[in-house]
Amino acid sequence: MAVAESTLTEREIPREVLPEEIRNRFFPAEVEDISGQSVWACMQCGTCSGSCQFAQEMDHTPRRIMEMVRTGLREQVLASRAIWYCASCYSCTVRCPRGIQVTRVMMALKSLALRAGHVNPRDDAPAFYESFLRVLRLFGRVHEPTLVAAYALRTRPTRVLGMMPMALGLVRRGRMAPLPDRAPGLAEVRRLMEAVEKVRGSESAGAREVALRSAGCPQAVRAARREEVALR
Amino acid sequence: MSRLRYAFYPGCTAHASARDYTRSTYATFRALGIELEEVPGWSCCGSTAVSNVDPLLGMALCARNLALAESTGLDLAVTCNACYANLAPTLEAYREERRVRDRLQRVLDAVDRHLEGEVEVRHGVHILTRDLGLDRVEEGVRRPLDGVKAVPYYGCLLSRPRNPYDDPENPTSLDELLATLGVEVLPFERKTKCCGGSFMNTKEEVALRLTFEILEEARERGAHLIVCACPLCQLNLDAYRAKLRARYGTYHDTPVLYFTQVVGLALGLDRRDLAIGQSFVPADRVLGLR
Amino acid sequence: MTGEEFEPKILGFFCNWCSYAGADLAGVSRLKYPANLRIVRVMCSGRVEPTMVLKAFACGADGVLVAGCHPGDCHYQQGNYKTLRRVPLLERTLAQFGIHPARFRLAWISANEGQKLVQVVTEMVDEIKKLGPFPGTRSRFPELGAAAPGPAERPAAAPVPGERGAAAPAATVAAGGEAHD
Amino acid sequence: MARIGVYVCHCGTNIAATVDVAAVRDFAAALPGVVVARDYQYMCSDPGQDLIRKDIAEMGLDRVVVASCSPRMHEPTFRRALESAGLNGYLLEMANIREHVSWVTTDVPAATRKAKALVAGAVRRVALHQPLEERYADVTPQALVVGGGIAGIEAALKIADGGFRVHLVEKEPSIGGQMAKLDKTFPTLDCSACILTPKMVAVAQHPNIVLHTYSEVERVDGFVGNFRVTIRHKARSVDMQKCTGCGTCWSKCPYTAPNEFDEGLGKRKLIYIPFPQAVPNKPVIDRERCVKFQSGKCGACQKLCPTGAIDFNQQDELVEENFGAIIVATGYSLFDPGRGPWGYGRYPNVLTALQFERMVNASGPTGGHVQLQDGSTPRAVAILHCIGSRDTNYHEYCSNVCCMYSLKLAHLVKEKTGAEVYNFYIDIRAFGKAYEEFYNRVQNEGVYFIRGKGAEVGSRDGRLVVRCEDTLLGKYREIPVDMVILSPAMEPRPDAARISQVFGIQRSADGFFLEAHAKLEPLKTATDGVFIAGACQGPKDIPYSVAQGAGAAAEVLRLLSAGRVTISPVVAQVADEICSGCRACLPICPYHALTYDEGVKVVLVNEALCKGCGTCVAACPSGALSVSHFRTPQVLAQIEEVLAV
Repeated sequence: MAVAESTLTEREIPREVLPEEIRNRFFPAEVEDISGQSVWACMQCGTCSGSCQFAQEMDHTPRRIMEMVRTGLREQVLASRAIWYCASCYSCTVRCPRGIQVTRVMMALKSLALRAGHVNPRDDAPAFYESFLRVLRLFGRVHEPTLVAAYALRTRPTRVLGMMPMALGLVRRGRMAPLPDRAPGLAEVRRLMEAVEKVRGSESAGAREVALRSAGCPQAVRAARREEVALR
Repeated sequence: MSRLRYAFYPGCTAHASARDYTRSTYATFRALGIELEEVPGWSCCGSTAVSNVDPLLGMALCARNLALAESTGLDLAVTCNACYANLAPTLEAYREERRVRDRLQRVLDAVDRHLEGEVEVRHGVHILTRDLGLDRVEEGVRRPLDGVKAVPYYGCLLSRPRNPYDDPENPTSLDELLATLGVEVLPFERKTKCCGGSFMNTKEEVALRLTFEILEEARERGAHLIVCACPLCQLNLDAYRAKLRARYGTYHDTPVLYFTQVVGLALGLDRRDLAIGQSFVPADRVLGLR
Repeated sequence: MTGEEFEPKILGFFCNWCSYAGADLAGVSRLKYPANLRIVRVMCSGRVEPTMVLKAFACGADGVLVAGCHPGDCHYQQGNYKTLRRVPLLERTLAQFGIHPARFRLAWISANEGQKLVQVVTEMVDEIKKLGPFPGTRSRFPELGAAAPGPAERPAAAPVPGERGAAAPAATVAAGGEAHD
Repeated sequence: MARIGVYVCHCGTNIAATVDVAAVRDFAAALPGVVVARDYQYMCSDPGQDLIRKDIAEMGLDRVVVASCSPRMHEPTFRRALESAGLNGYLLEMANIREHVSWVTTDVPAATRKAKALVAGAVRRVALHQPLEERYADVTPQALVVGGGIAGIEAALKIADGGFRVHLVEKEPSIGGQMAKLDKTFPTLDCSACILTPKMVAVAQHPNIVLHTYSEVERVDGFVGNFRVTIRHKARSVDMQKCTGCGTCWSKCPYTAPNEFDEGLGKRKLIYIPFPQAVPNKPVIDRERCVKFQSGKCGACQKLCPTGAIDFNQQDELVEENFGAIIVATGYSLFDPGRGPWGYGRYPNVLTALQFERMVNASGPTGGHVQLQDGSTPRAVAILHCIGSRDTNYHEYCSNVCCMYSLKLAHLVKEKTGAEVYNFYIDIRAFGKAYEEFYNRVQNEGVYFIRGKGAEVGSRDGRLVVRCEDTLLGKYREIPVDMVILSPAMEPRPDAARISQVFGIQRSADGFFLEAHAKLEPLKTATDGVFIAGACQGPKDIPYSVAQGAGAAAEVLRLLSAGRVTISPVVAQVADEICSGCRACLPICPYHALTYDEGVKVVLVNEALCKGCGTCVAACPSGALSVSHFRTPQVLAQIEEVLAV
């Protein structure tokens, strides 16, 4: 095979230097605060990726995601496809030689991605999780048909047709609950949800600042304040 | 004989798509002298979804359920792997991680609930194999299932992230339980591999690949039956055989039952009480019931 | 003592072979812990006499820590077993003197447990700060702001003197807790 | 009134950084009895010690306090300084203001105040010190080496060559340890047996070495220079004098069992020598399995033995010996990878590195042929580094040698089979002499080095498959291979707990034996006269073990050639006039140093046996007992002063 003669001119040869200024030094501390895990302990050995049944679908392997978190590539991580291919099966958590619960880091990243609005259009998982939460808020317990309906509306209404054979199969076997089962403590569950928002809202700035100061990056503390103002 | 009593956490699918699991659980446990009292006012545990939207909310829902169970003074029995993998790690984090405890206490205070951390969470498999004990199960066996070849399917969330009895890499509780019933338990490499869970709704081709690999190994091993312990795994393995044939060209006719159904059969309980026949792939021929 | 915040003085009897070496390891590892501990070296925790512990309290100690090898590790084979036996009796005596149980603690600290020393000292300082200064006798260097005398401390759990068979105070917080470590 | 000199050390910045040394010096100067107080950069240096010597001479000091580092570090140094100036070394007290103050405190005022307190205590205490004369004990001119691996062998040979008698105790039927199992050694690819067996033979033939094989140390009493040791000779059921090692018995024995030496790969008879070059090459009967012992039948070996050496009634034998010094060199054992996700014990053809060493060894079960269980030659072999090492779930430490022997095994597989070889590593640690060059050489032999830990071993289409991430490509990979070799962590021996209690030595957090000082005293232990060498102190390769073996031998030769050892003069004394003969103290002493004299009706102290722990002193109801250098008044004085500041 003749080697294609390079036609790129000097100017077009892509220079690949990581732009240091895009690094968000507050990002690792933010992930640590939510997940309770230290991303700094990772030695990049790849055991998590090697244990992950979904690594082959991911644009970045779990190991590389950890390195991107540490480096502070917040946008790239939160916009990545990889985190939505984590099914929380805990294989990585059990085997990580540094004892990092990688699954909880991934959960933290997904929650940050949703809150930051970085949602990959081609991926239905975010829509499914948010529909799940909406049904939960509605009844306190998840009613499967309502969930499927809400999820279909948020993604592709035609999906309901695809689910029909399954639904009929369940009905025929008496495994379809027609009416939702409202949790007796529904009001309390809703108050709980608000309380969670308040707890995270009130102390998160403080905790993040403490976490950041312990992480020793003053400009990250300033970034946290800017971030806080933006979110409110 | 001290009677075993537990607060029972049914989970959202208990009275819906997993009605057969709940029915067989009550029947089998009652036959073994184990009492289950549903936790009053329980709510959804967040399954594999809520923690991805907000990990703190995921733990808060579980903390409330744990507090409800603790107030009954009984240990908490769970039969769904996903619920178990939310409730047990939340309890452990509540006991061991100061930051988690502080936040959850503030959330529980807001709904005037209190969690001491005394309650223990037990999966149904371990209630039978450890709390009750295999010998007591063996005493109850009336119709040993000799000749039935089965593979135990733990799924990813029974032995992981951690449970007090099984080695995460090579759990044995389900194997031992089935062996006690006279079942010929075949080695099963994928017994803790993930079945895709909620990906069946959001990334179907991935979940189908995983369920196919599991069903394919079961077929190669010559298993008559797959025994599982989670409604999510059961549905994924049982309900999509047509789609699997469309995609991979082979139809797997290996039925998937819950361990409570199989134990119930060995105890001589009636097929209807164990809701056998409500699975998509019929199990009667394999169990010699027709 | 410049700051007005109460800084308790804790006297430590440390056995030369394990606990003193453990304290050295904490130093070599640059672990930080409150400066309230003053260590007196003894060859074995078995050398510590009850009179020495009482002397410490009499001389203004707010807390006393006896640290020795883990049972089975003693350089003299059985020295720490004797300490293990003496401590419950000593605790009962201290209680009868009206000394709160949290002020006396026995800890097994081996030569590689620098981290444990840090934890034990930090716990003791926190607990004793809550209790406040021990109203022992006046110190010989008043100008350096030693502990001022105060009313005899009446810990809630301490039995009324003269009570026969007073069991060791229920709230045996950490004191002796280490005994069956 | 005492004339005390106080010397406060800066220790460069180690103390001066957080302790106001000048303030401590001035505070000390004002203390009662202090005639001079100085501070200096490095008190332990010669100029520092000269300060003390000069002041003793010129100012007639009779007591010295040095406020510096831990007495465990430099008390001997300053004692010698006092003695060289004509002052008894025990008229010294040290205040540990470095490890116990400056290094553990950040707040300067608090650290300075704590330093002042310790100095005040030391000054008040030193005033009550009395001169003490070092005691000497004769050293039994004989050493004990426990463990017949390469470290133990090296130590025994060096001591024996030094002209002293050595007893070498080995638990297995033959010496050689784990090294005897190896095929080649890195980085020179010397054949392990070729460099080890000569040393083993030298041990067997050395006039100064008494070899106890198939034996264990049961009990150790006494102290440095005078250890009394009980050794158990486990019954071999073979009379060592009569047996000529002709081999008739083990060739004729009709029964076999898995050979532990071959790590379970090969078989051995029930009367056996572990490997051909065994030293001594005399067999032992496996009584648990031998049919004669189980059911009384067979006994073929006894009938066929030309010299009648087989003796089924032989019993364990206890031997007592005196030793001046002991070297513990009991080696390591391998982590069992069966618990992990690497398929060990689940799939055939998944071996540990030691099992593969036996397979590739010419005297091994397969005669050196690298083959699968079905006898065929593998086309692709995977070698997984860090199995159980650098892993908080198993062992957090790095086992030091696995990278290098994994490179060696890669070379051997390439050389013997030409198969594709994949090494799964996190970091290649080739730190020693000629190690990196060896790594370079193995790379050039076309071995695939995949930077990513082997996460899981599964099976697919009848072959093994290693699942990992190739982190340099950032890709998940499933590499099909025929054989997997696991490089497991080096672990302490299963009986390490018992050994540490028998010899009175401690274990560090990772379970290996604890050296006196990690950097400066790697071979000494906290117990004088007991030394450690080789992998029992931590994972290490052969050159490192040999160096430690020789080093420990030097420590022993120092003791034995000195002929006597200084023993601490700190012993108990009894004040006859006070002792009421209540004998409360007698059961306290583990060394039986206290005896009751019926005639005089008082207790007597045997100063040779007393170790000076002082436990009896604390128990004496009438205060008749006291222990020099830690007398109650001295300690009470220190307590009072330390709390006064």
